Amino acid sequence: WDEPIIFELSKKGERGVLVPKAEEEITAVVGDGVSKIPQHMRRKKAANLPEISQPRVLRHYMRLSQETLGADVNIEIGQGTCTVKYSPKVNELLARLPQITEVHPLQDESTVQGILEIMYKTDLYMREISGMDRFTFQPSGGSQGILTIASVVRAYFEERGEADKRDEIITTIYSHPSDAAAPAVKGYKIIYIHPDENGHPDFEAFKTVVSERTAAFIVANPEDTGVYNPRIKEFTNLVHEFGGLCGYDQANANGLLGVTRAKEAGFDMCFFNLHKTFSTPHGCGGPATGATGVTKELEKYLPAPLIDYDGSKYFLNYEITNNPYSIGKVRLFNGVAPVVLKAYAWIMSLGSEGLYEVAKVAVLNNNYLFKKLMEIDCVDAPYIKGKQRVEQVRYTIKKLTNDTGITTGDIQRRMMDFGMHYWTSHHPYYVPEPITLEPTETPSKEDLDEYIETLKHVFNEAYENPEIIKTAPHRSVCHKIDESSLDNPDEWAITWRSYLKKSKA
Amino acid sequence: WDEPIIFELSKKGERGVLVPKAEEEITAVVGDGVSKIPQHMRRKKAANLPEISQPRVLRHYMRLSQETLGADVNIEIGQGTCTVKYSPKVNELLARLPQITEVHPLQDESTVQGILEIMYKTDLYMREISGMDRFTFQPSGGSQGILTIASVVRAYFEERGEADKRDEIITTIYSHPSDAAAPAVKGYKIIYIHPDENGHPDFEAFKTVVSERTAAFIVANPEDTGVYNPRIKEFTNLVHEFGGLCGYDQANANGLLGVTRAKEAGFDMCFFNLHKTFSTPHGCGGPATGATGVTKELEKYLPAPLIDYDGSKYFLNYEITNNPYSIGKVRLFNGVAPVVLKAYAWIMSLGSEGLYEVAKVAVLNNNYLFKKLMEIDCVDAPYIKGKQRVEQVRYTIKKLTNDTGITTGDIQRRMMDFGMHYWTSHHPYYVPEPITLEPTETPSKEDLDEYIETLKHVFNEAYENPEIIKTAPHRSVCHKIDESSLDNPDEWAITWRSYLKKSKA
Amino acid sequence: MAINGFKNHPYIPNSVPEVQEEMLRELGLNSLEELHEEIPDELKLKENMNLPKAFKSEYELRRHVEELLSRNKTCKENLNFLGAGCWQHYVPAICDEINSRGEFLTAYGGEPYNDHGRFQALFEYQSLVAELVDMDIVNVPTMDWPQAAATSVRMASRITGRKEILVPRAMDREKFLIMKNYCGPDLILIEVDYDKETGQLDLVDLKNKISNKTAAVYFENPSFLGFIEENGQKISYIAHEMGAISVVGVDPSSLGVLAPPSEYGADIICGDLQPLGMHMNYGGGQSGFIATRDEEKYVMEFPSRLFGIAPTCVDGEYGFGDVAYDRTSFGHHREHGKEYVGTQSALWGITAGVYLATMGPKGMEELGQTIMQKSQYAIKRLSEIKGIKGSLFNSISFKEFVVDFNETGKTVKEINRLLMEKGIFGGKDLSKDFPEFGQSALYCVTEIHTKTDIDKLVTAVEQVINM
Amino acid sequence: MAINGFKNHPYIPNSVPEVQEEMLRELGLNSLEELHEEIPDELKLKENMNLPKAFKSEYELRRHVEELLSRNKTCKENLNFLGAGCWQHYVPAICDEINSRGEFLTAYGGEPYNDHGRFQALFEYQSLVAELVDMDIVNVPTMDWPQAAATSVRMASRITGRKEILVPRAMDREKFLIMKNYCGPDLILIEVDYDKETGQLDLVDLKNKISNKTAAVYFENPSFLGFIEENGQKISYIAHEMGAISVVGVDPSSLGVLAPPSEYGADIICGDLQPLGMHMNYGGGQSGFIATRDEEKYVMEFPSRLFGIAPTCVDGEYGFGDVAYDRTSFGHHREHGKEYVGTQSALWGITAGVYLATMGPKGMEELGQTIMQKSQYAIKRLSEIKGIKGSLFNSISFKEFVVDFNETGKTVKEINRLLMEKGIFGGKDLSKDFPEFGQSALYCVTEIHTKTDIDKLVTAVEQVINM
Repeated sequence: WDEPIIFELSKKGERGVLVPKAEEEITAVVGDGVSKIPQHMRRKKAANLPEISQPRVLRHYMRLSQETLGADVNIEIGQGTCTVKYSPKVNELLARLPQITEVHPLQDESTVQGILEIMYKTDLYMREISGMDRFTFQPSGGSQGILTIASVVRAYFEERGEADKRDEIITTIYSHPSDAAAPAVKGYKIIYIHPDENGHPDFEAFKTVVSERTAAFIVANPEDTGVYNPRIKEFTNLVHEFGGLCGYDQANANGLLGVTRAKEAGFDMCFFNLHKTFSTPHGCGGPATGATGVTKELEKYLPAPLIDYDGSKYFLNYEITNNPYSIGKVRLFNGVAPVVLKAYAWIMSLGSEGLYEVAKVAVLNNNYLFKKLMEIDCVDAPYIKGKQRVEQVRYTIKKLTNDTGITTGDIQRRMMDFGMHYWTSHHPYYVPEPITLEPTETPSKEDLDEYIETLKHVFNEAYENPEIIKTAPHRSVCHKIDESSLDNPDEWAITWRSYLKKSKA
Repeated sequence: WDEPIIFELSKKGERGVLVPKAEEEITAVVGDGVSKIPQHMRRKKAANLPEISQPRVLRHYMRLSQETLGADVNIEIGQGTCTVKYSPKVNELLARLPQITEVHPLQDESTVQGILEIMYKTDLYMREISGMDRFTFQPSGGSQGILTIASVVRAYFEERGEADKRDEIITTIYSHPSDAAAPAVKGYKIIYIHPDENGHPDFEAFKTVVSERTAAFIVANPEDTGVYNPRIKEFTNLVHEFGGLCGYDQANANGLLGVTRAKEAGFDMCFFNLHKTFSTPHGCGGPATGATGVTKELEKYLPAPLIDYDGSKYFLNYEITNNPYSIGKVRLFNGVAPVVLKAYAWIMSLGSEGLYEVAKVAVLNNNYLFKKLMEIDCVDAPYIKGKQRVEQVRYTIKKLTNDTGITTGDIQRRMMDFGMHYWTSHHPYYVPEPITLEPTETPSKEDLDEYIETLKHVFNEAYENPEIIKTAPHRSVCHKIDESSLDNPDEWAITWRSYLKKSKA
Repeated sequence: MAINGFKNHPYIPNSVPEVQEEMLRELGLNSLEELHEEIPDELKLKENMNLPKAFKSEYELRRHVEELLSRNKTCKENLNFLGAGCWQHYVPAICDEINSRGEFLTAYGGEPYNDHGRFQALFEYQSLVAELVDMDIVNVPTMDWPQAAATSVRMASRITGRKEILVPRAMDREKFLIMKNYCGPDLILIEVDYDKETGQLDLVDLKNKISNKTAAVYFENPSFLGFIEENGQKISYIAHEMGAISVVGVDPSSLGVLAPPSEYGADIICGDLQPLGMHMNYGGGQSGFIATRDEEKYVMEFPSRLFGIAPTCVDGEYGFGDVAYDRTSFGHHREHGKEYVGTQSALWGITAGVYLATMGPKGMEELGQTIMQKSQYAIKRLSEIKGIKGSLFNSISFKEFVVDFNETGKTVKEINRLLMEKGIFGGKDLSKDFPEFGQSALYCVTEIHTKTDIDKLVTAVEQVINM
Repeated sequence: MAINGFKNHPYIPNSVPEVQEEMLRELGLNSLEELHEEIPDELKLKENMNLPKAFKSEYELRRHVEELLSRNKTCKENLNFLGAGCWQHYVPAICDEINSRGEFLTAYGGEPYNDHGRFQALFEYQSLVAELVDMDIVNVPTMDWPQAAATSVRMASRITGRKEILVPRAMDREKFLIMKNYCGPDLILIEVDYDKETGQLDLVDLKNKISNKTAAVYFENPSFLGFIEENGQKISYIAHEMGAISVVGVDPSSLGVLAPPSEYGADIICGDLQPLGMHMNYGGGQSGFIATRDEEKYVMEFPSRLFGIAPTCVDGEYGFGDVAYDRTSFGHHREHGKEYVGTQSALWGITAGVYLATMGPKGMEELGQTIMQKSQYAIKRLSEIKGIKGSLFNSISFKEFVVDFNETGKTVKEINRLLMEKGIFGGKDLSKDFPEFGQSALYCVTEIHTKTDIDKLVTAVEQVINM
């Protein structure tokens, strides 16, 4: 498809859908309704929205959807750290029932017992999976989960009168950028721990920074490298010795389900991205849920309400958090209920044995991929040589770049020609010319092999026909983009109206 | 995508979905259930179905769907006679409600009042649209509608004791092939009327064949050429004079809604394809409905039951057809209810003014396209030069073939490279090198212009770069097919197992 | 009086008056009324048709239809035991996902290039059903099972040049009527009696009625009354002895556990795909299939489209196309082709393919076993009720069975009315079609019924017969 | 004790034991237990987690969840007048069609090449909302309106270098708490009182509280209590005079008839997309947007992703990409970027785009008008009931309004309970958050309410207050 921008489809007079009008009897009673708007508050010129018939709007978005490489159509391996797995269709059907879509969040509790039970039970399951004592589903993304954790940290120390003193949060460079950025919003100074030669957070360096100023240690484990820090308990113990709290970034806990838990590793808090580990679809980037769990001691700081059961009915509990130190609220109402519903259905379709199988197969798939890729001459992966990774690996193709000048970004574009995702890394690139791959439990061995063969083919091209890579993509939806305008205020165009102004100028 | 055949995806042990098992208590009572099957009636070897995980099955069919050019993604002009128009999404949502999908056809009438009312009302509307007196929705396709008409014809003459004598049915060469083929199944001899120089069925020829042997005249008007026969009343009158019946093929009535009706033209019966004129989606070729209407006199011959209303409730009426001459039944239960529901919703979204607008715009679009294409040197359309067509036109590009050797079949393949449908004609090709185009009311002027420009471009290629057309398609899902095996019993392969056998041999 | 149109309608881009004027100008016309000039005035309507006013918004339309549909009671809110040609099975979510994809939903008659996916999906459906029935040829689906059966026996008639068709007396009356209408006037259906004890086809009567005029013997497995027809091999043998063709109708949901008819001599197999992933849809989910061996004499008698796989000019690439297109009425021969072809139920074919690919061999086997266990359990429990025979016949049932209420002194009609008040849809009343059974009903139990559901039925039946 | 896995699970292709063995062999391992060797034994679980048994079939799972959900009562079966941040509007079918397309539903972080469609759809959403609010910059959506408002005032704080934010006292308490948590500890929210008669922001109080420490004045239109804030221009003027930024929160469903805040001085506009095509989803349909002028100082303060259009190496082809990526926490600066970015609610952004493209200018205008007429009608009819004031304030309402029940002698809680028995969900009880109103409730009337619905409410209210 060579689909225009939607404004280019506009034809004066066309309608996409008709809107109900007030009945004549109503008009007879109240008039046209809009004359009562104070003149200066009335819209003078209709919004410059396009005018398009319904079949054309549909065709436009159908085509755009076909130009989007969702997990439903694609072998998802190339989105390391994102845990893009199969989102079962039955869960979608359930989440589209009017008993969830047509429910208002402020309805009386007696009219929402179904969804409250689902949220309550999911809380119980999350507790078992993590060892924490209470979850909130308000945070509607992983980063908001981290913000919630950072907010709880602050509340905890406010109650203790230590909020001003405890102004540091420690994380690692291979944890997610939001583990630093979200606490920074809450006013924390961020201290990074770099890896030691094995890729583990450097414990010696850690010891030098943990202090009475440490509010919390927030970390992923395994980190983006797929390396698990086996000494994690020593880290959390040390923080606790100094009176700090420990928050576990389990956005991606896919390799650990039923194998190990936040509690045993000494964490006071953790969060799970239901849209990663628990299979709810990513929706191009949300809506989502960063289910956040805490120990009993920290429960009172959570945003209200929590969901509870009194033996006969489920209810919104405002009591537990009814104290001046509760963080109040992080998102309207009680989060994204359909996402919780889908995660509930997923758990119920797997049980503890299935979750364990998920973790084992995710790790099996990853180590299989790891082994096969390491057999390729130009691929390497820093740290713990010869040992296992958990659910993902950050590779480097520095050798290929040195040999050919082709960068990981070039390879990325070329992979699109084969309909494959391929992700490099968060910035900055601590690992040079990185690739981050995470197969999850969804691909079959054949899928893994196909992905490996494609990578090999492209690496080979880099040596034998580098031009085809430099000018890639050739068979994707569009060709190589000139990104120069995107950082130039005089040229960037974030909306069509802005594009028209600037391209005319 | 380069998607394998589904059997190639099989991996022993994989499951796509789990099936409920009998509870242990049941097994305790009845055992394994299958041991009771007489040994020789028990399946010995599991069916050789593929074993595939759910995500892979989904990915497979998602990809195949993307390789299918439905009306939702495509400008539908090139499927003349098929009336491929917009199928509103709201109607789909309605038809997916459990109040229709989860209803059994043998439920007590009191539990299906909703769908009965919809079917009854749709019958009333069809009566108004056609002038007939009663419709049945049992026929589940246009051809089954014709079969129903032919069956009614036979029943009518059986009651009159004339069944043996009345053994001829007259149709025209530009009516749908089923207008001949379905009556032939009912034992009728088919007599064709050819067009006169204007493309109208030749009245002089007609007069010579109508006789006491004429059971019925079954015809489309306009025919595939888009030419309307203005003397139609003379034709039907003549048949009536000889005691025959007249059946109107209104599968495609899109250009006539609210403009003219079967009744006024003297027909005793007609049928509408709800999946054409009334917008229900074609579903790759059904399920569908060929709503068949008859005059009061013929009502008693219809298949049972009819749907009626007694003033307080809707019910299945078996009385009217409770006579030895009723044709009994043509399809299980009462046809394809969701299709009737969608047609009902479509009518209710348009009303009489909307249906009239549909017809007028369909004819406007067609005549606009007609005029623009006739301006192209190599395009012609036989018959009534300079006059209007109704909803479609059968063109010829004989000149182009003479000039370049490129046939309409070649052009068809090349059009696929531009993501466009293009249909030639039913067989045999009475019009040489035919193209049959029907824009309906759905395309905008821009869509029509785009289609015209694409045709022009390809015609131009035929003169300037014929090779690219002969070897087309180049950018479609697959390349030019070697069709030679398809008519060879030693090579054709209608199933994968058969393909494996023959390709090994 | 003038006729009005509906301007600026969302479904009709060119209902915008300014655009219409522009296009009319291009045609040299002044108004829409000047279109249709070929239609004589006396045939033209002079005013708008008398139809209800259109809803002026999608919202109002939807609310209206939803309100109407809310008057239907579903088999989800109620407990349903109706079968008899339309069966309540579980439809995996993936089936609905695929058949509601706009591309499949709105495709029609494209060519093997732009509709490659449609061709492949239907070719795969053919291939999957072929494995289930163990035959090499399967057609693009017909309307329903009766249509498939009617065409099957017409095929047999053309192959043998004979005109008589033997069918079981114990078959669905609706199906019989459809076949009768479709086969008439030239083919004659002759009914073969059943054994009163077992319900099985009466082989003596069969032998009496078969002759060298017999084109085909048609029978079903499981039978309409639900039991396994055990004499398939014998029936086929009798047919073949007389030069007739053995046509077997089959419920595909049984084929995970029952032998495919090809193992007991069937030459043509037909049946309904509805159990394979189609909702009941008030009868809108039916879809018939026909299967034969890969022999030219059979293949050339199919009226249906048959999609075949074929090479393309690129090595190793698959293409698809119509096999022996000219057999069909779409070919050059029109009414001299085989019967006729047209829009039938392709989307259900694709869906059945998705279903079979998802279920796999193991799923179909388990399905069959579950159904047999649950229906046997229901028969057993119902039989425990005084006055009720859980199964009228002593043959083994698959998923349906005839419950004999004669000794309760109540009619099935009464019983069903009382059950309905308890939220249960009882089995199909057989008293009209099979008066010889007295008050009996055809019950259907599938994998969707839990033990609790069956127990609920049993309790309710016990209550209502004692009311 | 060993931990068991779930073999041959449909969601996990490689749960097939034979495949696992093959892959383990490749790794030189003997069993799955040998994976996770990097995790110390003392951290490992020794037995299966204590969770309910998995459902052994999709059917049982579905039946279970449907049974649970059936305990919810919907706003379709009942008549709903709750709004207060989540509103019941009509969702055109096309919105659901597009956002349930598997490709959009399951896409995530692809690049502008393979996810060209995602980028374009979100760029178009930005562009469409931009027209509605008449601004040049709109972001990829945030979680909800409060998040958008919180980020807007943080942007204002960074731009001005100031720390105080003025907000209306008459705002949603939930929103206030979210903003407070997000802005703390460094930003302070200061509440500005409202006029007791009109509910409008008290300009005197505003002038008293504004100072050169004020980073932003935040207000809403329509206000949380539903009326049109008429002094937008004056408020912005007061803010600008003091060097503060004017931030306006807006309900986009009003913008077909109300002036966009950019016309009365707003520098940053924020709001919720939920009215534009999202179902209520028990609160799961929220999605926040932020809009500004195209000035570098604003653009560079967005934490969100901003998709821009860009040329490709093929002439005339559109490509897309991230504008000023390095501002975000995904860029090189991490916590020194602007706040943070992550998964928020992109699918609702795409949906809002579909909604606006479908509605068009005319649709949005009619929507606004219909809502105003219907809500005015409801106010008028309610006011006719003795003891009830249809609107506590004498300002003009858009779709919500405060109904004053004080003179009925009944609490809102009682009234709502009685209404619920009649199948009506009454408005949000304001007695806790706005004790000064006594027994008042916030009612919401939209285009989905027919005259009959409103009349039904009026009749029911009259009945219950006299019970």
